[in-house]
This record gives sequence, structure tokens and C-alpha cells, in this order.
Amino acid sequence: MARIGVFICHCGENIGGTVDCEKVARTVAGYDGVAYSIDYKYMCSDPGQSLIKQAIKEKELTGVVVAACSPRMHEPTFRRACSEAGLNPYLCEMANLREHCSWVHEKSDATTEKAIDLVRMLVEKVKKNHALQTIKVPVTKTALVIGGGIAGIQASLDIANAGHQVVLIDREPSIGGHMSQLSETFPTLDCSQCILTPRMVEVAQHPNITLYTYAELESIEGFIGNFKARIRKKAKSIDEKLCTGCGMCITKCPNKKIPGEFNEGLGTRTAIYVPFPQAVPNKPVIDRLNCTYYTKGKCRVCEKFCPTQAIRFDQEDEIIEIPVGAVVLATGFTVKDTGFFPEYGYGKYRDVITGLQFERLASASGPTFGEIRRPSDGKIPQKIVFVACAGSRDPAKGIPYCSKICCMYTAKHAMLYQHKVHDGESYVFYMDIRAAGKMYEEFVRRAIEEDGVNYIRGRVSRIYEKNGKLIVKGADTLLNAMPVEIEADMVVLATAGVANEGSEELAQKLHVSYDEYGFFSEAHPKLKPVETNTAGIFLTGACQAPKDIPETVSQASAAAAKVAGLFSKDELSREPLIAVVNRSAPPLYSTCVGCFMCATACPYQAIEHEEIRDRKGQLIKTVARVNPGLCQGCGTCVAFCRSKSIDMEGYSHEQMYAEVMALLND
Amino acid sequence: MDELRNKARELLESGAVQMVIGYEQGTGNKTRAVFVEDPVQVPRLIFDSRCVQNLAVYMTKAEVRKKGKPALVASVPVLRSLIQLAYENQIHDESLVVLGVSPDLKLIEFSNLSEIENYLKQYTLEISIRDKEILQKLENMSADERWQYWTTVLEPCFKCYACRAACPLCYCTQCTVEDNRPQWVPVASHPLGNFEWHIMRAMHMAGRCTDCEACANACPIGIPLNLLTKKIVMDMGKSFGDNGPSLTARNPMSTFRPDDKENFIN
Amino acid sequence: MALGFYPGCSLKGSSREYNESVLALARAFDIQLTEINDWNCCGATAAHNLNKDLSFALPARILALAEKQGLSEVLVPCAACYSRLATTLHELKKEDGLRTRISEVIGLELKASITLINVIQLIEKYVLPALDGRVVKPFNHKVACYYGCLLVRPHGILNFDREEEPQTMDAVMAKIGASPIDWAFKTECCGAGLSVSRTSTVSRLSGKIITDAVDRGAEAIIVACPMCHSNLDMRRKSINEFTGSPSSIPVLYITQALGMALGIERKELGIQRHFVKVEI
Amino acid sequence: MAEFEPKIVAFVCNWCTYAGADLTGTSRIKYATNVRIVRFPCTGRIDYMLLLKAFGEGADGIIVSGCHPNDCHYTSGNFHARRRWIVFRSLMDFMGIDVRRVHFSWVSAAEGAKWADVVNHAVANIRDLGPYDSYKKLAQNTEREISHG
Repeated sequence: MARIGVFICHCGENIGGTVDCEKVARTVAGYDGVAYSIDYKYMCSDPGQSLIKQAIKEKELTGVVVAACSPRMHEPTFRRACSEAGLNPYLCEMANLREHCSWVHEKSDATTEKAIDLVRMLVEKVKKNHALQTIKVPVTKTALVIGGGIAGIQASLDIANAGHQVVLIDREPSIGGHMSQLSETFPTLDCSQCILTPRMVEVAQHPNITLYTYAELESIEGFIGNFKARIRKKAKSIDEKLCTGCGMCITKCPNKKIPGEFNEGLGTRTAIYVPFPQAVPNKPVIDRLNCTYYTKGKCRVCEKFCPTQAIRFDQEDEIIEIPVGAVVLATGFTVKDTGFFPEYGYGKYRDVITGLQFERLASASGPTFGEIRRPSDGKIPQKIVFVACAGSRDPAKGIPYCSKICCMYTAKHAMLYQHKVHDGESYVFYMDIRAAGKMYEEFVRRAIEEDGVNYIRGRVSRIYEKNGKLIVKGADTLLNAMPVEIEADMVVLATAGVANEGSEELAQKLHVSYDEYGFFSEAHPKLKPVETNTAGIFLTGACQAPKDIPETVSQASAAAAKVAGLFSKDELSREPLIAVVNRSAPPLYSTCVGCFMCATACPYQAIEHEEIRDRKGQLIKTVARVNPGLCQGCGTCVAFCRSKSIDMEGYSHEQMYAEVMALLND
Repeated sequence: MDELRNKARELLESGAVQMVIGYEQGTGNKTRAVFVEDPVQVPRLIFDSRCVQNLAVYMTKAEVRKKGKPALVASVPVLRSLIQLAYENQIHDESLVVLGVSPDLKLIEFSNLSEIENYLKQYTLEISIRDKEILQKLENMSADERWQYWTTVLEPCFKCYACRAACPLCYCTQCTVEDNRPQWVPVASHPLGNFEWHIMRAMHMAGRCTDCEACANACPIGIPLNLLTKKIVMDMGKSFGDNGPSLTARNPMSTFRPDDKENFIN
Repeated sequence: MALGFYPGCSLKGSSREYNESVLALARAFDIQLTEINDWNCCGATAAHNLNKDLSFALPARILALAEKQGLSEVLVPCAACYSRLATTLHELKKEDGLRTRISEVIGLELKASITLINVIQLIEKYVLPALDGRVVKPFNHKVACYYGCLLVRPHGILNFDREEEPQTMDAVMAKIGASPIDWAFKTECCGAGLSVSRTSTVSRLSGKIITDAVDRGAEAIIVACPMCHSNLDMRRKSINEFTGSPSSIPVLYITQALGMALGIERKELGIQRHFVKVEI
Repeated sequence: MAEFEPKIVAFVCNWCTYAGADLTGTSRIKYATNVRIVRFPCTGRIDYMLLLKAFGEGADGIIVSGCHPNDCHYTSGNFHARRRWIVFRSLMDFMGIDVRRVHFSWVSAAEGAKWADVVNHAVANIRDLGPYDSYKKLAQNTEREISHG
């Protein structure tokens, strides 16, 4: 026989002023199964709580209903109170007499009647409650970080420094990402590589970090705390243990004319190569698509000259499987190339380049050693035009969103140009200047006022080549759309930042959602900015949306903090309010008939196949099982299951049924 | 006919199957299911237009299963049910041998279920014009008239569950009507209980029903309860483009499209 | 092959040679063109700036008449007419309310079921497939294909070719032996909107077009729009005065160029009507 | 004779509509007292059988409400629910159940005012329709089930 205690809170005047709490208490006391019923001024106050605790002990209550404010407010409070008094917290329910009753109705009998109904509902529900234990899931304290740009580097270091293991993978031969390509960084103009490379080295040397470059995620399964990741280590064609990184092979490689990715095609590299001098690891890989041996079947010059015989032409891709507890997505972004813009010549003009290419020109480690020389003939451009919002904020032809970083780096580019080419003329076409950030606006003003960059508010309608000049046609909207035509030597398009090729596939592998542009979606735009909708998978940096370095770094640290939090315990405990597939005695074992049509209803892939076998290992039947680690407790499967074989703790069939019945039978 | 019998005999003699499930002459002009385990019994097998019972129902019955691998005489409606059962993990290629019978009573042999699926592509599931008209007639009534109609039609139902027993897709080991925690549907056959049972049955058929009409044929007092499932089959097609069983993708009730159309949610 | 035909005012007046060459081409590939009875002005280009309903009503009447005549596909050679008709058709299809209202205004039933094609589409669809072995005088000249503003815009409505860098004319010309040049003014404005009111502007804008074409070695400019043609051809004198570098580069309708390649009589194509002598 | 006061049961999801109703409270927006809220984790959990039960037990009207499409706390529970409602509502209507008495809505956690509107609108509308006698009649002389207690 149930012994329910009901505790009605006046919440001062908040409830008491509108609802006749004594009457509620009196009426409820009469319901069968109610062993104790009392009203009190403030149930959440210490005396209020001890009132409950006391009653639990003295009246040997089997369930508690606190009729007060919204459970979204104080459910944890009262459940804690109950467990302190030795009652399983999940035997405590709340009736919402404040938000749903006293605050929304006038003082009247009807209001009190409603209050009584609400309490009765919960009394009937709590009779069907049963003790639940929080779910404990073991945690593998290793984080997989995908992507070795500044985001991945920062996240890895933070997690590693918190004392946890990190596996960092990058599909390129070296970590560093886009930041390693940048010349100077806004708004301080400090050299990008100078601040980045020490971090890269730190990653390589950190005892808690295992680094796999030239590696990609093959597949992943499992759930928070218990993922199993399969990683493809692409064949580098060298024995990393033997290779000393002396670089002999690179100097000897006859195949020297390959456009280099690191220099955005403005420089060349060999077939066996390290992307850039400060690469980490600083050991070469063979680009098999361009290597003469792999394409034509002969050469092997590098092998001949390698002092340590480290070349391995027969090396094959290796798949390794590692258990991880959390994943951090830091795969970054890319920029649209100039070929995207018909009106700017479909990429056919060599001196129309992207911002990223300009970074390489301006970088001391770049193909021009930091001198601004145009690709076509290596001349120093006397007149240069920067086009902001190339593709961004252009629903008609490009991307509707703002790429966020272009305003700043365009100002930086113009500034760098003016610093390097003193007699040069620079123009910036812009829509608006979005320089929200510490020292950002000042930075842009400096470009305009001190370095004399000409800012023109208007868009560029066309760029075409005419006797060696690039004719840039636009309008100055501040001079009532007066047509502007500039004969430039070089044009830099601040092309839109977009999601990486294949980001969708990766998202699908990981079951994280992504937006229409292919950027990964955070779990909540405001309150869960680094979580994904899949527990245990976090994201950081430009794979979520274009963002600059400071923002990326802080987001990376945020993601790392989440991971460290997750790893701070050996087990993670979760609310046990999840779905369960029933089990019963043989020969039935479960009323589940294993049609598995529920599987597609689950947003979390939590429905698994469980094979029930006899002692001889003979398969008796296959039924559904809900993985408690994955289930988030939405209950969609519960309402879908025809045979009612799935039920949900805390919102069970019996509980919901009882509530509805209680409500109407009087 | 002969080719069916010959095939049946061959299967039994070769031991490829332990039993052939087909039709035989019943009392009066009726046909009934027959379970032939001994080759000499093969002549009992018949097939003609009267053979409408959906034999796929036996595929999920334990007492049939334990007799070993059966061969099943299957006309188009039965084939549909088999595909749906396969999609719901109740049968697989090895579960049975299918003796298909085309609408013009020719024997069609299938070596696996996907062959059946392909064969069915020419018979996509759609409600007949005649049925559509009947449904239309009901839809044209006022809500009250419909209420009257159904309460009167369902009133005599005494919950014998013949409809459930005859339906190949009602194979749950414990039906919700037997679930008493809570007692979702009253045991007794009174108006409310009848109503709830039939709504629930129809809902459970949503996105699964193959419109074989076994339920209605089985009803001893001729309640046109397949009108409910026909209505659902039609809605499924209209609302979610569902067009019948498939081995890989037929689950309209536990999948969705973000742009599903509806006009009643404010 | 039978098509509806809406010539519009230009083809009956200032650009008769366009009309003649279109008809000549049609004859050559036995395409019957049925002119829409009692057709009226399409409203280009003034109406849509003045009165929205009027700007829809005028083309709508043309469409309605075509429907009444049982025409399903209608050829509209004039780029301006094409733009107006296509825009109207687009709006009518989009908005039933508008369709019924306009149909009341014009007092005609209006289904908006017509398919419209411009001259280039005509060529792609009905001429090129039958072209093999028909070219007797390959048009082996460097040509600048000039699309102007109306032929490819607004892309959202016409969705024909690439709005910034159209290619179809170039492709057609290449097919008859010409070598289209890569130039920058394919879709620049020739000033048509001001060809009467502000001729100096026309000279400036058209001047740039011609200069670029000439500088890049073009021997002829190929067009598919009466406005473009009259500006580049008829106004050449004032253009030359404006640019100060007189040019005699001829301006041909694509239909004329095709006709010449097919060996059709120059007279039949109305070539002699041009202000700038065609000496190729 | 006093005006008819309909009994209305509201099946709502915890994350949007329930929270929205909380907001109605915190913003002290007043609405009719006829509605009793039953809290579910998600619209995906709402069992259509419970709607029938509510009518069977004498409810005059029902409100079903949850997160707007794409706002589901569980990403897709409401999408599944929507499909269920499309089919179930059509079936109810086909069987002559008065679907005007079932009010579906999306109410987000920020739409406190909307919740008040939803309730008031439903109450007014169902008050006009009067008590759901036809269904009550059906339910009469139905013995109470054992499992209520």
C-alpha cells in the first residue's frame, strides 16, 4: 500500500494568495494512499525541507509530492531533500501550483479546484513511480581531436595539460592548418608562424599527445565515454623511425614543378616533400599522385640518396583502432577560390588572387619572401584593389552569410601592402566594415587614416584585363552610386569562408548535425556553443562557422574544458529517465518482436539488436535493446512501439495513464 | 495447377522443404489452408480465384515454424505481406520457399525476396477505384453521420480478434489489448472498448498494411473494418508518398521529413 | 515544326533585317512561324516603371491571344519583348491572384501555359541539330558575341545561360566556323534605355563596347537584340565622334551570321540595311 | 444555470511548451482555469491512446503542444509526433470523432503569451461546442478498469 506524503507550498503570497492551500491539503489528505498532507509557507526553505525529511522518516513515506513552483525550478532541490531523508529521489514529484496555477489565475474556487486536480494527478503518478539509480557509464579518458589547425592544437594542449591522453589527427602531412599560412595577424600584426610554431612543437613533444599526421577518421562507433575510432594512417612512403628529416631526398627529387598547397599554388614543391620548413613532424611524405615512380614506375632517386634507407615505396595505408571517451571536431574551413566568380574572370586572370594567396605573398616564408609581387610577371603592383565580401552576403550568387574575418584581414592586407610598397595605391571595396572586437575598429581606422588605404563603399560589378591592367568596375554608393573604374595591377578577393569539402560525410560518420552550408551545428546556439547534438562530441573553430584566431582559440579551450570535465570522473552518471525494452521470463524473454521499426525513430542511434540465446548458444530471438549510454530519453520509440514493449522511466505508460485518469475521474 | 503440384512434390521429396502451405477445397464453395507434409497429399493442393486467405500469416506462428522450412503458395497480396514481414525482420531468404502465383494463375518461382520485391514493382500498392469511392462517400458525410456510422458498425463487434489472427502483420507475441499495466483497452466488448480497439488496430497498421483484406474476410459478422486501414493506406500515400512494402525502406511512421505538410498545428 | 511568333515593334520597324533573317533561317530549316493575331506592344521598356498592372497586362494579352490561337511554344526574337513576356509569365505562374486579376483587366482567359523561347534557344533547339553539312561558307572571322543586358537577365526568371559570362552565342558561332573572342563587355549596358533621351550616354557606353571588341581583334560584333544593334550600328557615327577612334566593325544579328554561313542571299538576310557596311 | 466549463487536458513537452507555460506564469499573464497540463519529456513521447483515454474519461477537449519544428530538444521528436498526428487526426476525423476539440500547437519556451492565447482560444472554442456528449455516451456503462487505483 502506497504511503504518499503531499507538501503544499504557499510560496509566501505567490500561491497562498490565490490558492486555498489548506483546502488543498485537507482534500488531498482524503485520497487513498495519501498518508500525510500538509501546507507550509516556504517548502524550499530549510525548515520546509526538514519538514519533508522528517515526514519521510516518521510516516515511512513511499512517495512524495511537493506542490509548489515549477519542477523546472526546484525539482532537484526537493529530490535531494528526499534522498537525504533516505527516500529514492525519483519517488519525488512536483505539482506546479505556481507558474501553472496561482500566477495565471485569479483567486477563486476554480483556481483551488485546479490546484487540487494538479496535485491529484501527481499523487496518482507518484504511486506508479519506482526507485531509480542514476546511470553510470565508464569513461575512456582519451580524447580524439580531429584537425591540427590552431583550434585542434589549442584543444589538444589544454586537454593534455589537464592530464588526459589526446590523439590528434590531421589529414595533411603537418599540423598548423591555415594559421601557419598566414603572414601577420590582426590587430597586432605579430607574425603568425612566430606565435604558432612553438605550440606545434609543444604538441609534438607533449607526453600526453599522440600525433598522427597524414591520417583521417575512417569510422567511429560507440557513445559518450566509450567511442571506438578507426583511423586511416595514409602511407607516407617513408619509415618515420629511420627518417631523420635531413631533407636530402627533397633536394634530389627531380620532380620539382608541383604547385604547392601550402603556398596556395603560388609556389612549387617536389613529389617527396614537407609542406613548409617549420612543419611538424618535420619528415617528408611522398605525394603518390605526382611521384614519377608511382606514375611512371621508375625513378627511386630519393631512395638512392636517403642516408638512412628510410624510403618505403611498398608502404600501405594502416588502419588503427583506438578507444576514446570524447571527440573534438576541429576540421576548420576553406575559402572559395577565384574560379567561383564569373564577373571577376572565372579565375582566368592570374593576378586576381584570394586573400589566402595574398597571405603567402606577404609572408616572409612565402614564394616571394614577403615581397608583394604579382603572380603573372613578378612585378610589384603599384595599384592594388581589395574586394571584400567576395561571395559573402550574396544570396543571389554566393553565400548569404557574413564570413566574419574578411573585413579585418582585408584591412590588414591593405596595411601590409602599404608598409611594403610605400608609393603604392591601395583600394578596398566594401559593403560595411564589421570590426567588432578588441582593438579591431582602431585597426581599421589606422589602415584608412595612417596608411592611406582608399576605402570605397560599393561592390565590384566586373573585373577584366585590358593591356596588362586589371580594370575593376564598381560603384561608390557614398557618392550616390557614382561609377568607379580602377586600372589595377593586382586584385585580391576576400573570398567567402566555406565549409571543407566532405564535411557532410564526416558529420554523418559522427552523427552530428550540420547546417545547409556544411558547417557543423552546435547543440544550442547560445548555451551549448561547443557541444554537438551527440553527447561526447564537441566542436571548435571554423568547422562550426567562420571565425578568427582569438575566437577559435577561446572556443578550443572551452571545448577542452568540456572534455576535461567529462574526464574528471571515472564514471559519468546520467539521469536514469530513459527508455527500456521490457524483459520477462522464458519462453517470452521480452514482448519485443524485434521488428526494429523503432530504430529509425531514435535520434541517437540508441536502439541496438540483442540476441537472446539458450545455454547452448542457440539463438532464440533477437530483440531491441536501448543503449543507456546513448538514450537521451525523448520517448519517441515508446509511443511508437505497437506492443508497448518499450517503456520509459519517469514517464512510463502507467504513470502517464494514471495522471490522465486521475485528472478526469472525480 | 499441375506445375504448382509438381513443384510442391519435388520440394517435399527432395527435402528442400518440410511442408507446403497452400489451399485445398473446403466445405461448400470455400477454400481453406492446407499443410502438406507428405508428398502423397500433394493432390489436395489447389489454386483458383477463391483462394484469398493470406497464408503469410503462418510464417510468424511458432507452431508452424517448429515444423521446419515451409514452401508457401503466394498470390500478389501474400507476396506483399512477405516483403513487409521481411522488412520487419520476421522472415529472411532462408525462412521459406515461395511458390508465387501470378494473377493469371501461372506459377512464378522466386530464388530470393528481392526478386519478389522487383516482381511487385508492377503491382504498386494502391486503393482500388471502388474502395476510393466508398471512402469518398464516408468522407462526404458530416462528422456526426460518420460517428453514427462507425458506432453502429462497430457496436456488434464482440472482440473475437479474428481480424488480428488473420492479419500477417499482427504477429506481436503480446498484443496491446492483452496489456493490463495499464489496461489500455477494456477487455469486455462494449462500445468504447470496441472503438478503441479498432482505432488502435488501424494505427498499428499505419505504414505497414498491404491491403490484403484478410482482416475483413475473417470477421464473422462482416464488419468492414478494412475501410479504416484502406483510409490509412490512402493517407500514407497522400501525405508521405508511401507506396507499399519494400525490403529496405518502408517505415513512414518512424521516419519524417522536416517539410512534412500539415494544416492543423498553430 | 510549328512555332508561335511574336515579332514586336522593332522587328516590324527599325530592325526589319532581324525579322527578315529570322524568317529566312526558319525557312531554311522549315520551321513554320505563326504570327500571333492582333498582337500589341509588350510595354518595353517604359511600362514597368510606371504602372505594374499595365506592365503585366500588355504582355498578358499577347500570351492570352497566343493561347487562344492554340500556340504552345512562342518565339520572341527581340530581347526586350522576351524579357517582358518572360517576366510576366513568371509572375502569372507564381501568383494565381494576379493571373485572375490581369485576365479580368484584359478581358481574356489566361492560363499562362505558353513556353517562350528566344532566338538563341531557337537555334540551339531546332537549328544546330540539323546543321551538319549545311554550312557552305564557314564564318571564319574573329567575332565578339555581345549579349547585352536583357538576354540573360534577370537570371532568376529567365535562367538562361550564365548571367555574368554567357556562352551560348559563342558556342553557336564556333559551330559555324567563327572564332569568338574572350572579351569583357558581353553583358555591359549599351545605353538602350536612353537611346532617345540621352544620346551622349549611349555614345559613351556603346563606345566602350566597340572599342574593347576592336582592341581584342574582333572583325564583327554578333548580337541578338534590336536595341543593341541599333545602338551599335545606327549610332556609330556619333560613337565614332565620341571615341575619337573611328571604327567600322560591322554588327550582325546572329541569325544573319548563320544565314551567311548557310549561303543564304545577303539581301534575303537584310544585310544591306545596316548603317555600317558589312564587308565580310 | 452556470455556463458550461469544459474540461481540457493538455499534453505538452517539457522543454518548450511546459517551459513556455512557466513563462506565462512568471509574466503573470492570466488565462482560463479549465486546462490541466500533463508533462511529457517530448511530443514524441505522447501516445495517441492517451488522447482516446482522455475523451473516454470525459474530457471535452484536448491540447497537444510542443517545440516548433527544428527546435526539438531531442532534435526530431516533434517531427515524428507531427507525422503521428497527421495520420491519427485524419483517422479520428474519418471515424467521426470531433477533431475540432483537439487543438495542436507549437509553443516555444519563449512564447508565454502564445500559451495563454492557445488555452483561451481552445477553451472558448470548446465552450461553444458544448460538452462532448456523444463520446461520453459511448463511454457510459463502461466498467472502470482495475488498473486505475
